[in-house]
Amino acid sequence: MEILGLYNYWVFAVLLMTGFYAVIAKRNLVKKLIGLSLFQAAVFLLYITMGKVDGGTAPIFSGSDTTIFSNPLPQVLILTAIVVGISTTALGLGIIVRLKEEYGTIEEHEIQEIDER
Amino acid sequence: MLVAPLVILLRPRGLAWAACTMASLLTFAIAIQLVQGVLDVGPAGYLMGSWPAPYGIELKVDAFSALLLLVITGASVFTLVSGRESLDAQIDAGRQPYFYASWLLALAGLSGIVVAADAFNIFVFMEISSLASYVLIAGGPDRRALPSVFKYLIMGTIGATFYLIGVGLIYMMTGTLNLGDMELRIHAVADQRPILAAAGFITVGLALKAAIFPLHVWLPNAYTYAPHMVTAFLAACATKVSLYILLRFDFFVFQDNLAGHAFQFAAYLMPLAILGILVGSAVAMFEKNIKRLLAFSSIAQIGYMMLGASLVTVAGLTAGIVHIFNHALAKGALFLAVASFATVAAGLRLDDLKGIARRMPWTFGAFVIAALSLIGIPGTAGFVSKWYLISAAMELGTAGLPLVAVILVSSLMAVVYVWRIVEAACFAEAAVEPASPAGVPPLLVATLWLAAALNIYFGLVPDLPLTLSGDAAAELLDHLP
Amino acid sequence: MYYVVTIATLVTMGLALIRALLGPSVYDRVLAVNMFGTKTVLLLSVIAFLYGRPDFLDLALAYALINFIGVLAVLEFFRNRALRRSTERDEGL
Amino acid sequence: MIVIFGIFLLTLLVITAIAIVRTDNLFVAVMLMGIASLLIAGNFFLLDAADVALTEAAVGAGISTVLFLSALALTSERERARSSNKILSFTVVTAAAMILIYATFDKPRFGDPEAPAQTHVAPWYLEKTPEYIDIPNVVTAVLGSFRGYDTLGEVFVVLTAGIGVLFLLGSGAPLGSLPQEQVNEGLRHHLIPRVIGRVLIPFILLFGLYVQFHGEYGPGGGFQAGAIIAAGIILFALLEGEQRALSVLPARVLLGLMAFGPLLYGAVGIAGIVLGGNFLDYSVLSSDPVKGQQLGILLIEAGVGITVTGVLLGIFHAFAARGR
Amino acid sequence: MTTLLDILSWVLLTLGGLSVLVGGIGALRMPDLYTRMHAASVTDSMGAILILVGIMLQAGWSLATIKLLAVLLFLLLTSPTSSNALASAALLAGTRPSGEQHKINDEGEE
Repeated sequence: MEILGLYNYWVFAVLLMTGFYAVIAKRNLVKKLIGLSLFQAAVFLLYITMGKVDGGTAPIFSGSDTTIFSNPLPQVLILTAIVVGISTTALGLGIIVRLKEEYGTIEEHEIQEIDER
Repeated sequence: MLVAPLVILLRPRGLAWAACTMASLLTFAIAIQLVQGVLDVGPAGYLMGSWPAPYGIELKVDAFSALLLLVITGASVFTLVSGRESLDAQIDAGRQPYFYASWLLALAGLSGIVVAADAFNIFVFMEISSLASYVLIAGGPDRRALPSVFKYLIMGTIGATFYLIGVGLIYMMTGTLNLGDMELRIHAVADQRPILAAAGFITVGLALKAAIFPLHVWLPNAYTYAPHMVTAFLAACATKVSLYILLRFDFFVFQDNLAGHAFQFAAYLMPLAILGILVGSAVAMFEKNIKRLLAFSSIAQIGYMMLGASLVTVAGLTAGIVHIFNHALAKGALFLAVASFATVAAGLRLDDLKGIARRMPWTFGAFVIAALSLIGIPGTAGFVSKWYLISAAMELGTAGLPLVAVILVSSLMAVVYVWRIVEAACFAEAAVEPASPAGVPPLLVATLWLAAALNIYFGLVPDLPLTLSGDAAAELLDHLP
Repeated sequence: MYYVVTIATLVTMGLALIRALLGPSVYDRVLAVNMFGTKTVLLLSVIAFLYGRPDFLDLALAYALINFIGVLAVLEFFRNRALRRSTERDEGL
Repeated sequence: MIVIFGIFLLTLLVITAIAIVRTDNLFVAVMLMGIASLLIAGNFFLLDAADVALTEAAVGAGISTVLFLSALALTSERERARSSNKILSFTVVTAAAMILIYATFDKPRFGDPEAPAQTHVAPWYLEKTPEYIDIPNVVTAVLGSFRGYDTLGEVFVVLTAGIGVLFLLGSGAPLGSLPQEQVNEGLRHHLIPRVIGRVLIPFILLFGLYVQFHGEYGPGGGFQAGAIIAAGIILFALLEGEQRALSVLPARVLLGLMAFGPLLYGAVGIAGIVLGGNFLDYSVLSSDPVKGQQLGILLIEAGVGITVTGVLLGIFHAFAARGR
Repeated sequence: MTTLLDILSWVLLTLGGLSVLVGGIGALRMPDLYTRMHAASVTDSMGAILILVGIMLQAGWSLATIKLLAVLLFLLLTSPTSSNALASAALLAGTRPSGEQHKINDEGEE
């Protein structure tokens, strides 16, 4: 079980880095943004994972007492963070659309070439 | 009790310039009052929703945050008061309410960061301010603003997410988000691997946002293509606020808990700071566009602040923090001057500025004063911080001499790049007579001169920022063993 | 008994994912996504009971809804694309 | 057993993530992103985070797919360029992953009830919520009251994004040149979806309101409700065409909603001060502190819901309007 | 009575699980889009009915049952609708039902 207990964290690491790879290596702007979403989603996973308590259940009282509850605080933080994430994505997409209109492309290096001309 | 109105105030309505300026003025007034309060009675706290500290969210104002607050709100007031015409020219009327709303949100975010005493709250406000500043920069008239703002968005989000990871790891190990509480509880788990990783993530993430040398690539373009007033505002405070969080975390939370932290901090950051100073200045010497030139000079100036901090002594930190204040003054004034050049000149390349001094002597005078302050000529504000920086370096004995040399060399470089502007403006023949004969708005010239005068004033009477920074440095370091 | 259903659903999710990865056409992928969504709804309902928290069925409901909207959005996207292609072709003539 | 399910889901997630990065078709990437989002949401559910699972599904699988698709419709769906400096990026990423994995070994075991995160602040919330606020959903209590200031910040983030997108897309030359009437009819010629959709929309809106006001008792709350209601209206726009949706809810109203939400939230906060408490202190709103807290949470959740609906719809229309 | 209900619900659940699984295998193994769609959508509905009714029997009369009913209704309304819309979209775009003369790729081109 020790290894299984760390599995969530490893997935977090792999997911984080997959997203990060997309952000730094891809040249397509939409792809970068998708990578960024993935990158943020990995962090959400980290927070929620740390809030889990063995044998616990969601922190919503449901009549029957004496149950163990998982930690509500990380969940609150992640609710906020998800909202922040979608806001960033929306703004990024807005910029991409404008870029496409101005430059006719959404490839980073093509934009650079156009600028240098 | 004063902080709450500060936050409520920043509620956006479909505001135009006037409402925005009023709100800024009000926050500025509150900031001044807060500074008074801090000077008189020391740090003040405020409990949101009356919940006790580690459970609810606490706001806290001490000397460091008060100083930053002053800088932020001051910059906002200055740029807004003077910037009406410039902004009118650069942003079409239909979009102005959105623009000013974003401006207020950026202001709210930045001031929210400096007063927050809760790690996650800092993240939320960091996102407000950065999203708002993306919008502000994207308002630039040049289409090249868009790719640069996209780059900024990507980098900024990565930085913020790194910060979030770091906070998460710390939370995992300590169970708290309140900075004060965190400092106490982190001791028990110090030097465990997650905490080390957290320190790394937070430092890298914030360094990204603060544009510390190798992570600065987003900054020059973003500053160059933003509307002039936005550049003036953001240059005066945006990166400084990230620097503020960085210092706060590194000194407040990690400093006395991680073994060898002081040494590591100095070892990693000092070379970066020095490189930043040298490279920033060197690139600035060869830049052709005046805004880009000033942006690279900003990178060098951030290097100074880091250099001061990386000495990890009270004197060094004081110097670094004073430099935050003074640089804001100088850069703010410089970009205001640039904005007024822009109303007359055809472009902002050095070639376009030829002979500008003869056409607008007053504006150019103010520009020169601010530039002198940037270089660090005695009698200006820049001199004070450089002097403190040098004396802090001298404290180290012979080891400090190379640092002094770096500072002097880079000041010489600053002389060079400022001279290039002056030369172009005063002595070169006016290239082509530009088409727009419109005069500079008087309000702009007035505020510009006020800013320049402040540069001199704080150069001669540097008590206020010095006291605040001294307090701040002492606060940050009194946890040292 | 819930376990059997859960495992079956999970395996099916895996199969749908493989279909989504293989393609070959976009429609296959949309189909797979749709299937995936339905399976998630079932999975959630079952797990809600497995946990003994039937009040979480709200989630399943929300998922079903979101899934539907997602698929329709995709269709609208196709339609737009087809329209754009045809206009481009018309202009080309 | 549940742990095994979780691991299975996570493994699928990793496969999906890698596929997302590898595909060069952006449309496919967006589709896979939807799957990944569902997987993450499923995982959140397994990890006892019902509220978060609801949000992630509504946002990740619903709204963000719609937004990405609208943006793709305006740009191009093919990724033309190959990745740049692959090897360098790969090395950096692998190194960072190694550091992260290295850092995991001192972490508290997964689900450990003795971990610091579980023992320091969190139990206080669980203990005190019945006493001070007395609503079953602790997440809502923490969100609304104990950390209400964060939520205020969150509302402002959403607002900023809304303002930003409107600012960016509010002017400039539109892109495509599609025949007007064809664009406006939406999916109207698809008879079956249209009929079913019309039946469903009222239920969706009703369900959104239920989530909004049931948030104190079950999973849900302002943000989720806002996203669901917005999704319902987006569905209407998809079925009946942009124009019809805009005529039902004009852009002006949306802008009003966007501004009204934070105003309501702030007003509740100021009311706290006026009545003698601190900012966002709801216990003074009513003679009984517990009642006051409940009232305050209800009001601010309404504020959040209104803002989110307004902003998401505003963004959607801004993108959709560009298509013409 | 309870045992009877239990057995019945188990049978339903198992059958549901099976049909879901069959649907998954079908969606993976069938030769072209339309057969895949057939496999997926039909078993989807069937599996959903079986599983949800199975759970309903377990839940007894409560709010949960009503919610389950709502979920079921929802699935029954939306799932065929989206399949139908998808199929018509694919047909309009020019995918042929069988024979595989036209292979279309992700671009929708032949």
